[in-house]
Amino acid sequence: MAEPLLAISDLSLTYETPRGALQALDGVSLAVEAGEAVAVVGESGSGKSSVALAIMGLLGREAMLSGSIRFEGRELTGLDAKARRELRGRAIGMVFQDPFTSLNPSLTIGEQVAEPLVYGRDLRRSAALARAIAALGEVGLANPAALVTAYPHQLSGGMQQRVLIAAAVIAGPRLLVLDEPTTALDVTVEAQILDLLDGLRRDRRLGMLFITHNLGVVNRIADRVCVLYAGRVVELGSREEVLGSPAHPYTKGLLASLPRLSLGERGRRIAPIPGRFPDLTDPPAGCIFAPRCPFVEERCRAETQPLLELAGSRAVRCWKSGALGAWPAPGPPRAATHPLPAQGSAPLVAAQTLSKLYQRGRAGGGLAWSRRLGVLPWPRLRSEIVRAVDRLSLAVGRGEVVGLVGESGSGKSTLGRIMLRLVEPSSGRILFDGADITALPQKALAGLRKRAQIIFQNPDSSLNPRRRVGEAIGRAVVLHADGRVPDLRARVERLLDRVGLPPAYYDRYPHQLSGGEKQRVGIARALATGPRFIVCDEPVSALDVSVQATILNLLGDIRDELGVSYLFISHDLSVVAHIADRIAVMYSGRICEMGTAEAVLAPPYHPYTEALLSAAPTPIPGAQRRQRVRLRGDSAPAAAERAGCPFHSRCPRKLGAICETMEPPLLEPRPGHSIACHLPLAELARVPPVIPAEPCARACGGFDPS
Amino acid sequence: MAFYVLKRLLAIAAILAVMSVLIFLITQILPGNVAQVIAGQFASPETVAAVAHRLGLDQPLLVQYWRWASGILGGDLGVSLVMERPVAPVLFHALGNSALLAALSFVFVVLVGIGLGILAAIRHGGILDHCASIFTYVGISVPEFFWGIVLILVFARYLDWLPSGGAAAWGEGLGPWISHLVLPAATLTFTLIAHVSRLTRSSMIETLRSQYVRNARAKGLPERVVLLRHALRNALLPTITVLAIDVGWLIGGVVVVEAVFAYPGIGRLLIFAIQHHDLPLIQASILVIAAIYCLANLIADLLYAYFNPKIRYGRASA
Amino acid sequence: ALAAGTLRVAVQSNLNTLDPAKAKIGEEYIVDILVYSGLTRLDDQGRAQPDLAERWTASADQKTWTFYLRKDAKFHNGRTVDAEDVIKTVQRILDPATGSPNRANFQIIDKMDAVDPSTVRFELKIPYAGFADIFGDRQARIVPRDALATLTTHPVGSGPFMFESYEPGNSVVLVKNPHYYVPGVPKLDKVVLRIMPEGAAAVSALETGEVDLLWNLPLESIAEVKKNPELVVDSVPTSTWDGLIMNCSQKPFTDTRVRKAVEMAIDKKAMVQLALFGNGTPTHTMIPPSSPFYDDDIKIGAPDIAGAKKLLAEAGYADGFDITLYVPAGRPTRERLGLGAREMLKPLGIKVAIQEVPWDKFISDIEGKATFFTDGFFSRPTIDTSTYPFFDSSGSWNTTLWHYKNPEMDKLLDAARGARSEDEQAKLYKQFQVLALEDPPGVIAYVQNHVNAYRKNVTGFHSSPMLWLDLREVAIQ
Amino acid sequence: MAAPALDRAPAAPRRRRPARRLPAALLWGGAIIAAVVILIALAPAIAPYPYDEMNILARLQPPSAAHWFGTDEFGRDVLSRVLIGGRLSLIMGFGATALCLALGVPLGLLAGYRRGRVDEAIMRVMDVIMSFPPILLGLLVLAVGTPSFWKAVLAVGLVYVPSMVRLTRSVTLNLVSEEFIVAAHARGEGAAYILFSEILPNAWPPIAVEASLKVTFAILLGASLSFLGMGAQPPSSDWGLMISGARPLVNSAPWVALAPGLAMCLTVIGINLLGDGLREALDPRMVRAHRQ
Ligand SMILES: Nc1ncnc2c1ncn2[C@@H]1O[C@H](COP(=O)(O)OP(=O)(O)OP(=O)(O)O)[C@@H](O)[C@H]1O
Ligand SMILES: Nc1ncnc2c1ncn2[C@@H]1O[C@H](COP(=O)(O)OP(=O)(O)OP(=O)(O)O)[C@@H](O)[C@H]1O
Ligand SMILES: [Mg+2]
Ligand SMILES: [Mg+2]
Repeated sequence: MAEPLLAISDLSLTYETPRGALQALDGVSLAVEAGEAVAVVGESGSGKSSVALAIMGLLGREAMLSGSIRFEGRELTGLDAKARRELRGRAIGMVFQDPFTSLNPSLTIGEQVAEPLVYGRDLRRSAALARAIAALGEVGLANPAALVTAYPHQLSGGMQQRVLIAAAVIAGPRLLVLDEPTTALDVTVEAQILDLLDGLRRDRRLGMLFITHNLGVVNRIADRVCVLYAGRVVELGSREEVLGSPAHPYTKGLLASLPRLSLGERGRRIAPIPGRFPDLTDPPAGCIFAPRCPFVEERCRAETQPLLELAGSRAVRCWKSGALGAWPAPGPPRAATHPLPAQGSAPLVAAQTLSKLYQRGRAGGGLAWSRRLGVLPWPRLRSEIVRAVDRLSLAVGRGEVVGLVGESGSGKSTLGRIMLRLVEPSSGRILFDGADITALPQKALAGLRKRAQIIFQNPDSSLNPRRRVGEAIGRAVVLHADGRVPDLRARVERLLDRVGLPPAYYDRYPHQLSGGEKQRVGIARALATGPRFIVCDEPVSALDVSVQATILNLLGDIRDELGVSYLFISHDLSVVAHIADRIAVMYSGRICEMGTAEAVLAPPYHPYTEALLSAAPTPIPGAQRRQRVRLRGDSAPAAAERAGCPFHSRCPRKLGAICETMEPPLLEPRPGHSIACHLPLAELARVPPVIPAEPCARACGGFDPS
Repeated sequence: MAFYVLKRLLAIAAILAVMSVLIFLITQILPGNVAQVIAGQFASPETVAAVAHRLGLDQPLLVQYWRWASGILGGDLGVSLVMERPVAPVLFHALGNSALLAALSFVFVVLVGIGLGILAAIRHGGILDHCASIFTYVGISVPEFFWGIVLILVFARYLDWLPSGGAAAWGEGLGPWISHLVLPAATLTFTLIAHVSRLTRSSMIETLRSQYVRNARAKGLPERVVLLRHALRNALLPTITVLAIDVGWLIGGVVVVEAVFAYPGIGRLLIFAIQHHDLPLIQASILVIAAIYCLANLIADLLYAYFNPKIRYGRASA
Repeated sequence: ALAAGTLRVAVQSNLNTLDPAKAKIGEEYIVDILVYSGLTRLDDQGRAQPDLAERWTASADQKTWTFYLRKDAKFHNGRTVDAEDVIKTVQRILDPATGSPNRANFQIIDKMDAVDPSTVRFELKIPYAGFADIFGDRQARIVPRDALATLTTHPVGSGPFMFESYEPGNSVVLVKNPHYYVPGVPKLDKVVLRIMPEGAAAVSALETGEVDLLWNLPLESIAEVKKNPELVVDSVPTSTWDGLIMNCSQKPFTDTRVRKAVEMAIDKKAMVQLALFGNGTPTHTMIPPSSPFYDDDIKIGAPDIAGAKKLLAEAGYADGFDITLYVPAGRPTRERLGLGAREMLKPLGIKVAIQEVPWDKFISDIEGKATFFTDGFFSRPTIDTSTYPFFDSSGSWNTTLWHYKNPEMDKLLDAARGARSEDEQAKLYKQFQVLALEDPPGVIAYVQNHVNAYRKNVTGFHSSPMLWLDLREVAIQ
Repeated sequence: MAAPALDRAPAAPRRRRPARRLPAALLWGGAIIAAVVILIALAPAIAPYPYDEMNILARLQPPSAAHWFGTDEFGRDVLSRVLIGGRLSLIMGFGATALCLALGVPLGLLAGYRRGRVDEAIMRVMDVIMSFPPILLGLLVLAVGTPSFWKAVLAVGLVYVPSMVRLTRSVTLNLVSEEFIVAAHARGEGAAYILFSEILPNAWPPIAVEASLKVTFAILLGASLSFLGMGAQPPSSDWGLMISGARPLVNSAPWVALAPGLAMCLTVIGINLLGDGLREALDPRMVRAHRQ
């Protein structure tokens, strides 16, 4: 057999850390053929990036590598710096996760794309720039000639990621290493990038090592899949094999942790992988997954597991992989102690024609004179107005979960914060429990603060790093108690218990917690005032799937038990579909579709909803999927004054001038379901459903290995 | 961009106007009295009064301020009360000298400070890094007048390479000029370098850890290009602000070094003015120094914008 | 790269003004003496010698003085110096708005007139024997009446050197006056005064030959410079004195015994070492030991602590007292004097706290107002101008210094002023010294030496007790 | 009401939390400063001679067993003077820095937190102050009334307020958008609490570094003011004044300047190490960087 393009064998990597040697990779072997896409998946910390950096030779001095990495038959480990550099870009290209930080903010796009040619291929600058323009065109960027003089911050995330891809492939590499290239992007943009990569792979016969934690993305792009856990390959096989009939308990767990974009799933608890990622400076003996494995036996704890070759190219690191049952179901949903209120009763919180305008300096400047103190002419720079929220109305009923989805920058967070009066609206009214709180002075908001709380996306920035967990939660209790709280500690410990943390966490600092634990503290903090309403601003977006599942379960339980209402913000439709009673789809400050979850997930769709649904990746191989709806451009144009439908510039079903000039009417296919669109209802209703009508039965519990 | 500059210039004008009032008030509060200084230790009150009258110091404050301010607006900086010569030529001569000294020191600081900072960052944690820190610590830990004397002793007295002080006359040519500037500039460099090099070091370390530097390496760029083109550009941003403050200081705040090296700069002139209560001279010099400081900051902000395209036009929200 | 006949002189301080009538510091006097001439010139013994005035006569009652100008003296602008210039000069000094420190000396003039272009006559209000001497003083330089407007920016005089340029803070450049009325003088083509405030830098400049002459060598460096064979150190005793001023109108110094006790406790010999590094001479009053009027009979011995204690006890201060001694900032000698006094007064139980005060504030708030401070004065040209203003109860400087009132002293000084013969004058000034020690207004500790250093190739230079820098005979090899 | 066991976070892992290693810089800096402070505090007891005792016969003696650092031009023991004089230098350094922290940090917090007009007003005033060169500002402050050491401390402290305000403001600006601040708002915390209990503790690391530099600069600016005749009053002396006074002797009796110079060097290095170390120790992210 010919030597594969990339062959990694028995790669081990340890990092020197202040706490001792950290075994990040342990005996990793995998191969990539030319023209083949191999996905590496695993949760955070499993060593995915380390593999990529080892291939590129970009590991720091603290890393110690053993084993072999062969590229086109040539050994890469031990190459000197110069030889390595010559391979980078020209033979092996790499694209990093975060386009926002991977481009140099102070160099133009053109220079950054052309660079590998100038310094690697000794091309003249002008020639390299011409090639850069061509390359930018190839990755699907409109008007590449104008782009070369732009700076990164003038581009949207999707465009930046394309630029990075263009720069990675411009010097003609044979292998492309992609480290979570779409994680930071919106689903619609992600889908575009995936299409682009797929095209490149086919056109250039590129080998691709595609790193991701998103099994849906794997399903869309990979030929073969390598599942990594704690630095060990636990399962290796073709996409259909691994996703369709996972052999390793860890893979099963990953798949079971995913909330599904299907109706039958709603309200069910998800089955996450229990336990927590091992400390790699002190890994457990035996099978490294044993402490979290529901199928564990004595033998698992005693013996380290070798990678067992199965049929074909398949391999799995579990001695009893052939005899595993389904991933255990999490049990039936709890009976809600607070039943859902009847539709039509007075909502708890209501936003009425809310707007929020932000001023932003306008590129290109411009000067306007205003008068200060009546006479003094005062120059000020012209700025453009961003309508973060635009005449939007939304109500959240008692005990109801309203999901809010939309792409980045559509104004979701702003809306959530306005409803808590954390951001002052520019116009409109907010009613809380029937009372108008729009104009209340901050001092008079104590009542609202007690009854309405917020949970944030970023577990790192949402806790004060210098404050013990107990203090952070206790402060909220104290603030809203009348007088002293004698049993403060006990109350905080009860709250900790409510979110599933042991009382000892009272004395911990945030940096001593894992991401999921921090999020639990954030939830406990929000619960401390006994709120009726919580704005959940992307509470699970930053978490690994299995942690995400536990948090979703927790939030569901809390709702059922306490009857709290949520405004649940997320860009991930499957998450929203899982937890929300009603869903509002937001685009550029406006709501384009709203209704019960069932109604929104089924036709008729607003064209944007349809696009979102069709772009959402699902991990079910071979599932019947409609062709993806392609949007033009990749972000909403930020026009200062706009008329008509905000979506018209990207809408694939744009009718014509009417969409640009006329505000779309509200269609009501059924009571409580509204769509803002010029297209007639009948037309919208003709669209076939995006999600298979019959939810995949196997998705509910687990997978049979049959 | 042009409008931004215009706006900033207007703001500077406003600051200077406020300062002119402030300076005027401060100089009035200052104890002591120029008439007394001029008339001397043992002048009779009658003499002092007569001198004050001759200088117009007995007029109401508002009148004095108006006379002074209108003069300045008309481009007339007034006449030094003590030296009895027009302020403008004296001031601008001194300013010219200061600017030269500042320019040379600035070049030294930029070259050595930034260079050291980069080296220390690249060899972060190594011997070179520690040496650079020690060097900078020692530089800032002893007053500049001490270094001044030491440099004079070594380079002027024992080695006799450079003059001990003073400034060359305008007509003597470049060589003497530079030679007079080297020692004071080196002294200033010594005391300024710590700030610049440590800042450069830390921001360089941070930049070298950034994603885009890693990305540049992944593109196969030579290390030199990665360092200079990708990292340095961004790492210099915080340094620029500090350098602007240093420029302001170099122009007006180097009194001590000017005194040690007998260098006729604006700092010494101002001290002279303060000590003799020469109001027009104090006022004009402080105003000029403040103007330069503000301009230096403006330039720094523009440079900042140049190196950081993100804020190129975007300062409007302030 | 300078011309052979150029002398480069380092001086310490910036010049405030180029107007001779307003000159107050040594560096300004240097320019005065080089650019201007006076009617008379004082020799090293302080006696008036002819300069612009060829000769002069006084009436028998010493009240009418006539000066005859030489006819070949020209200002640098080419105009002959005449009697009107002299009158204008004196009028300027007398105008209070000019603020000349010399005004007091000329206030004895009643009338003056130009008899002819080269003769000028003064009528005095009182008989004054030293009238010709005060024309040798530093502010009494004759200025051209038609160039007064530019005196401060471009001085024009009739002296041996012509002003060329002044860059404040840096240098003064003077060039030879080819039409100077003394033939063969000056020898130098050019004089550059470099302003170098930092002593160590100035010494280094002298050692490396960047300057040829260092005026007023810092005392700390004298010993070191003497070791250098390339350099000559030239020292001359002066009557420039430093002292501890006790305000006689404020407690505790209202009591003569307290002042006397302080005087007795100060070890003047040690003080010369301490403050001047030995470059000076202890003295009783401002009359220096080099003066013919000095009283050698009063010995300066060791301090008398026991006697001083007794006096203090009599005055009611057996345990001493606490007091603040103000010293001017930037005058290291006077600061050392203060520190020395602080130590020497300890045995008496007087606890001295030292407070430095910036010079301008020292002038306005301390002199004549504080209880206890250090001060000092340049040599005055005549014995009368150095004593009378300080000790006479109506003396112009007494009231801005120590508020001393002793009727006996007043009588003595008036008598000395009008004395007809030198012998009589000498006798009276000896009595003055005894009295000044009996009832001291302060402690005049020493008179300083004036020390210059120059390079071997400078010839014809000698230091002047007046601190002047007389460069007329100086040449450079 | 407990959630099913599966959802539970694992019990707290063994309390084998890695002992936070103190940064070496902190230890070294702390040790140096502690030594300096102790020596100086004990100076009256351990100084071999009274700091103001003169001995004309023993003036300008080179270092010897009797006088470890020689004697000065008054015959005073240099070592004793350095020990005693250190007190003023340290008071100048730490006092002025304390003052500039006390004024600058609250102003900066306020400007960064309130933004808008308050910010504009504060920053414009700071601009005006900043556009005076520090030494002149010091001189101007000192020129009002008689100079004294405490006024010099005050003047030096004031000089450095604007830069402290700037720094604090920019740190605050970064912090106010953090989500934990929004959370504090959402709980209804008052501005004072948010500023001093939420923002300030997180703003400390850069402020600590800046403050350590300020201590150095304050000592030096104090020395320059002394050089120009305002500051400590003789015979007491701070290090700057001692060096300044010894300038004419640098060639003939270098030890007089050397001893205070060394003391100053040591202190400054100690302070800067301490500052660097503090930043490291105070920054929880330094620990967080190594994920569990
Ligand atoms: N430079 C380093 N020094 C020490 N430990 C490191 C270093 N880089 C990574 N690690 C550790 O090595 C392990 C694997 O890291 P790696 O970044 O490869 O994981 P990953 O799978 O890419 O995670 P993520 O999904 O969060 O990017 C982690 O436990 C991480 O903490
Ligand atoms: N303080 C602000 N000043 C100016 N513009 C702002 C501000 N906050 C938000 N915006 C703008 O308002 C719009 C909506 O922002 P918002 O954060 O509400 O979006 P989002 O839907 O939550 O996005 P994401 O998914 O990225 O969190 C964006 O265009 C954003 O740039
Ligand atoms: Mg990674
Ligand atoms: Mg958001």
